[in-house]
Amino acid sequence: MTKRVDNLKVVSNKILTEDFCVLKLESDQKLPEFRPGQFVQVKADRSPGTFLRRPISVHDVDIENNTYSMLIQVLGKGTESLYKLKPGDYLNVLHPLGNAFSEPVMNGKIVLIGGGTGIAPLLFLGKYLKNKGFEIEYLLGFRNKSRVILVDEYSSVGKVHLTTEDGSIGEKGFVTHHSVLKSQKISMIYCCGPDPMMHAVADLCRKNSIICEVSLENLMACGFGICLCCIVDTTRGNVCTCTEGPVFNIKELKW
Amino acid sequence: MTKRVDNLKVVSNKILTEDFCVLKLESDQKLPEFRPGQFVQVKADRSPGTFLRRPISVHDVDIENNTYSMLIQVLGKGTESLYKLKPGDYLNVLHPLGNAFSEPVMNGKIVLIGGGTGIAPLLFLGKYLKNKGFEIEYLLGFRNKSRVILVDEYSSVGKVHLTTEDGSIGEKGFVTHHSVLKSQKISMIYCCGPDPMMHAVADLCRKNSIICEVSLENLMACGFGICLCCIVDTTRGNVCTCTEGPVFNIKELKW
Amino acid sequence: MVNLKVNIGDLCFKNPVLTASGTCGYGPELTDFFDVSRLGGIVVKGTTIEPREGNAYPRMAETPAGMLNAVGLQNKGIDYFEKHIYPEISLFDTHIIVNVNGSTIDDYVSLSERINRLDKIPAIELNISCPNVKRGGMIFGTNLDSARDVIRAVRAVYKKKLIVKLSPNVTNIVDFARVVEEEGADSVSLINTLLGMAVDVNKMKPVLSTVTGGLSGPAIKPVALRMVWQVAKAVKIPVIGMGGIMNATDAIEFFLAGASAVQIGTVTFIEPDAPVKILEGVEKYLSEKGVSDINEIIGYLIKQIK
Amino acid sequence: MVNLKVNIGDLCFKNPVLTASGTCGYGPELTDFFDVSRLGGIVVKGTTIEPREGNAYPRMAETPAGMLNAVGLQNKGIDYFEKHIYPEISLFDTHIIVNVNGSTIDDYVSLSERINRLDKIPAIELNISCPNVKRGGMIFGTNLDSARDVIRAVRAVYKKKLIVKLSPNVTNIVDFARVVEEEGADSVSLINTLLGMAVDVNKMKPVLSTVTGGLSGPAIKPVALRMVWQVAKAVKIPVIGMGGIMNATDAIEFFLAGASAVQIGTVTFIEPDAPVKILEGVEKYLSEKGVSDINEIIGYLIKQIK
Ligand SMILES: Cc1cc2nc3c(=O)[nH]c(=O)nc-3n(C[C@H](O)[C@H](O)[C@H](O)COP(=O)(O)OP(=O)(O)OC[C@H]3O[C@@H](n4cnc5c(N)ncnc54)[C@H](O)[C@@H]3O)c2cc1C
Ligand SMILES: Cc1cc2nc3c(=O)[nH]c(=O)nc-3n(C[C@H](O)[C@H](O)[C@H](O)COP(=O)(O)OP(=O)(O)OC[C@H]3O[C@@H](n4cnc5c(N)ncnc54)[C@H](O)[C@@H]3O)c2cc1C
Ligand SMILES: Cc1cc2nc3c(=O)[nH]c(=O)nc-3n(C[C@H](O)[C@H](O)[C@H](O)COP(=O)(O)O)c2cc1C
Ligand SMILES: Cc1cc2nc3c(=O)[nH]c(=O)nc-3n(C[C@H](O)[C@H](O)[C@H](O)COP(=O)(O)O)c2cc1C
Ligand code: FES
Ligand code: FES
Repeated sequence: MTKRVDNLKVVSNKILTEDFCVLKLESDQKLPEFRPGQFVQVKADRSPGTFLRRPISVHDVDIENNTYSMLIQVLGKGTESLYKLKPGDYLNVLHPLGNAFSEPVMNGKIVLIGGGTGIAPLLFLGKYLKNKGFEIEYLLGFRNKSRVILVDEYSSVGKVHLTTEDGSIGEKGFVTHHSVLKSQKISMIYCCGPDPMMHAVADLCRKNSIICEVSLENLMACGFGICLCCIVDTTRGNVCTCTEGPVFNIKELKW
Repeated sequence: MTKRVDNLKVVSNKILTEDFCVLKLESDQKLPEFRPGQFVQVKADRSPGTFLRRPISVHDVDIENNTYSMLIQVLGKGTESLYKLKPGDYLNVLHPLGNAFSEPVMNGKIVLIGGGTGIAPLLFLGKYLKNKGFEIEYLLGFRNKSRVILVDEYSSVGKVHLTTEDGSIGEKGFVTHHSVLKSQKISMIYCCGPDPMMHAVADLCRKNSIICEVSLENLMACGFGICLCCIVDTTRGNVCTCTEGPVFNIKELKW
Repeated sequence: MVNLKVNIGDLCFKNPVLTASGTCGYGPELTDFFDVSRLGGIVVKGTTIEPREGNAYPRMAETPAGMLNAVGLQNKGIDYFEKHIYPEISLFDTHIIVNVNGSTIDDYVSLSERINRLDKIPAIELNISCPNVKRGGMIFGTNLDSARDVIRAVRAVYKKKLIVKLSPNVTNIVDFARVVEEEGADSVSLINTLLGMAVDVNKMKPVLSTVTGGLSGPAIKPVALRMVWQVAKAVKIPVIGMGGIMNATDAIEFFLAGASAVQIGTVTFIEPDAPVKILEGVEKYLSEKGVSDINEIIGYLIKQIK
Repeated sequence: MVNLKVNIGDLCFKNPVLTASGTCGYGPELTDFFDVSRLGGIVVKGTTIEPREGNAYPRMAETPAGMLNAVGLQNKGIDYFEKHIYPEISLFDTHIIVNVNGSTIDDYVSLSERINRLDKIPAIELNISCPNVKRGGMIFGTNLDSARDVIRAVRAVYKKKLIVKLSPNVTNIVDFARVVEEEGADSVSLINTLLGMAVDVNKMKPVLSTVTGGLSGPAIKPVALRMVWQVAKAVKIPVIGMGGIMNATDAIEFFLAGASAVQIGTVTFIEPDAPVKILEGVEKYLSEKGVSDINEIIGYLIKQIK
């Protein structure tokens, strides 16, 4: 797929919480084809002091309307400026970037595990898999009830299980302790979230011989393979997360 | 007068031409008292890459409504971001800065000469002098007819004479060649405009023993006397334009 | 309550936030915006024996996240300072430090002797790093032997706290810091500005009258932090860090890297109350982190990385 | 029609806009965005004899108007380059220049010999300025004797155009440029990155795995321009300028200051088509100014200021 730079128009900016929002963007040219797991590099140029682009996952794609959306969590100045965008504003993006999640090869339960902003790519992935005839379930972890977002959206794609650190909704504790991971035979797990969560999920999968793909959020300068800053140590040596990833099978990772 | 930093709200932004606009700003605190000739330092923080504040003259003051206005000419990235401000936006300013024009001491004709964006401080000055009972006339120079702005506003304060470089309106040529400067006895000239214009006006005043004050637009970093970057060579040595000026009697200047 | 007191030898600063020379005037220029007596110290404008007019206009250029200046030590000289400025600023309840400059070693020595006599000045900052003068300044600060000579000569006559301010325009900043320590100075401050240049492509000429000038502001912060870290690892005297500090977070980066105090420079041009805002921010950070004494985080990275 | 051709000795570049090493991959990575054959040249990634994994993650930190990197010469080595990369990139209709690195003089020499045999590589850029490796790199570029030794050794075996890339982390850049010229190199390129550092105040540790890294981007442009100007005044061989060039205006500043060509670095991470946009902008500037040959403005400031 050819990568390119586009000026996208903000169709809507749905504020979810004081630090989460969903931006819907449209292009006046035909959008490139996106695969689940891919990301884009966004220019946060309304934020003085933001120099590099910011990597953001493709959260949802609407081919018919030539739009796609991003789930943004405000972390610093760049994401803050994205949070403040209004319909009609423009956003300069470099897309599409990265590899994609692979299709499940074995039969059995498929679980998509997400934590915090890591749930972003899993909506697109879930819809894609459902479309291909796979049945999926979500296991989403949040800090507490007030930080739970988008359950309705994800529920329309697959059953949603929740954990919160304080047990204010769903099961209490970390995702890896959720009963759904014990009750049934799981063949494949897709995971995106904070590093400790992905490590815990990877350990669990290794122990139980579950195929597992994780999506990494390494610091990136370019996003398309020319700076070599985003590397992760794999069985093949250091590779770029932005071109060989962000999705990796845990077998490859030297975690 | 105590200097301070304020967040002003944009009441209106009147677009005059493709590179000139008038911003009207209000404060939720009582504005400081401004004297004609003073300026403010504006933070153009919507413009990535603009590091320092930008000096802008006080163009007009409305004490009753607690507002003042700025006449902006787009020159580079900072002024461009000011041009794009919309009602409701906020602008961070440091004010009031600089000295002020002095009152005319002799009887006789008083002419306020401005060129391009240099006309900015002369509206406030004209209104102030008129209020004090002085009769003034304006001599405003522009490149050509399409660049002539705000004649109605200035006409309400004093008679307006125009020159354009191509003669498309008013007299053709530079301000110093305008007939009004020859016809009558002039006692005092106030001038603000491009350097060559101020030099020509100063020469003419020296030759004809006219008292003359000019307002300089030196490059400034701070605007309140701590960086020593904005100096001009005077009979007293190098002095700061931002504190000892921007208004100087030409007698002091070593031009 | 967080302890913010830091020491240079037996000279105690009530907190580690100072203004940087040439970016705060003499102090009174800032009193409209905040009470300068709240700061740990004020390092006043570069001072010379004789009055100086400085360089010709234009003296500054905006650059990406920074600025170039070519002021060139414009000041009214020590006589004027002593007579007209000193009486006023010695009333501030904070340490006043004079930034000492000269073209020759004799200049530095006579000025230091003069200032040694001023009761209310507990320290001088020996500026061997000004890039904007033809003679003296950076020439002393970029040659180890000259640096040693001038420091030694001043140390011999100046009895209070001697801080030496280094130029970043050198291959090995640690060598210079070691000379400062060896010659018995009490503290080293860094960095002065990086030598830079700007060109006006429309006029097809340099922006500055002097062609080159000193680069300051956030652009230079990574270089400043690196040098503070290198120097703090190498010498035992306290290090005063500066270069591009815009907010409390930046200041804390310097403390962690090894600075016992920081100086606030260019940001004051944009936010006149920045020094006091930074002071407040540092205090807030420490209490949020549960650190009761700033000295616990000074050089934290050095202890951590061996 | 404006002439954009510039020369390094008898090697003619169709225009003076090149990509900078380590910021453009090998060229093919950019073909989605523009036709790289339009550029004057492509300086490929830093290459070593043996394959290298580079430094541990994290390798980068954003800084005000710039970034720090600590890549550390990750590359697959000369064998892989010769077999898999060279055949593909030698098809580009532009000069391919290899950025040559090593830990020892022998490394540099053997690599240069190998590359001397590659027909479609008309020049190498000897990188004695990488700040991100423990051995070699900047150590050669910050010591005059070592610099001389490595340049002399490489010059003895490398018969095509030899460009030497200098480190800005030195007291006197002109001394190094003179050595480059004296040892018979054909051109000098500068600047490589400034040594810098960033600290994460929340984690209370350095951002980079290597603590320090190389600062690039617009933040360093004033320093780069100053050094290009100093060097261009001092040597007769052509100077290739780089450091923080973001747009055509920046590039023109370098030409006016004395650069015969420019390299486009960090900006390509943000705007992948920046090199070609800059080329177009330079051409536009020249025709608007009525300049028919780029060589007329190269070093214009040097002729103007005596
Ligand atoms: C492939 C990929 C996909 C991503 N998808 C999304 C997404 O869909 N939605 C979303 O909101 N975010 C996503 N992120 C993370 C997002 O890129 C960062 O949050 C963003 O760059 C932070 O920029 P900022 O200017 O707001 O924060 P900054 O001011 O740059 O940083 C604020 C703090 O966050 C830390 N930080 C910044 N970036 C990262 C990172 N990548 N990992 C860990 N810590 C970081 C910094 O060290 C700093 O402490 C993704 C990242 C990657 C690599
Ligand atoms: C006391 C004072 C009062 C002023 N009043 C007004 C006013 O009322 N309205 C108004 O529009 N402007 C006024 N100016 C000028 C205004 O400050 C500059 O136009 C502005 O700073 C340019 O910023 P920028 O980011 O748009 O341009 P930049 O991108 O910074 O510069 C664009 C180009 O303009 C040149 N330039 C920038 N500033 C100046 C300057 N001060 N003098 C000459 N050339 C300059 C630069 O060298 C550059 O070539 C005043 C300046 C001073 C000192
Ligand atoms: C306009 C200006 C004038 C300066 N004058 C002096 C001076 O007289 N003496 C001195 O030691 N440093 C001087 N400096 C350097 C600052 O004290 C400081 O070392 C430098 O600016 C880096 O800090 P900053 O990035 O926070 O500004 C000056 C800096 C600026 C910007
Ligand atoms: C991520 C990165 C990797 C780099 N790798 C190399 C390299 O391998 N060899 C080299 O000579 N310079 C390398 N450089 C330095 C650049 O070629 C250039 O000299 C420097 O970045 C300044 O230019 P810029 O500010 O335009 O990026 C690298 C720079 C960056 C940012
Ligand atoms: S972010 Fe540049 S190579 Fe991956
Ligand atoms: S602008 Fe700083 S002293 Fe005048």
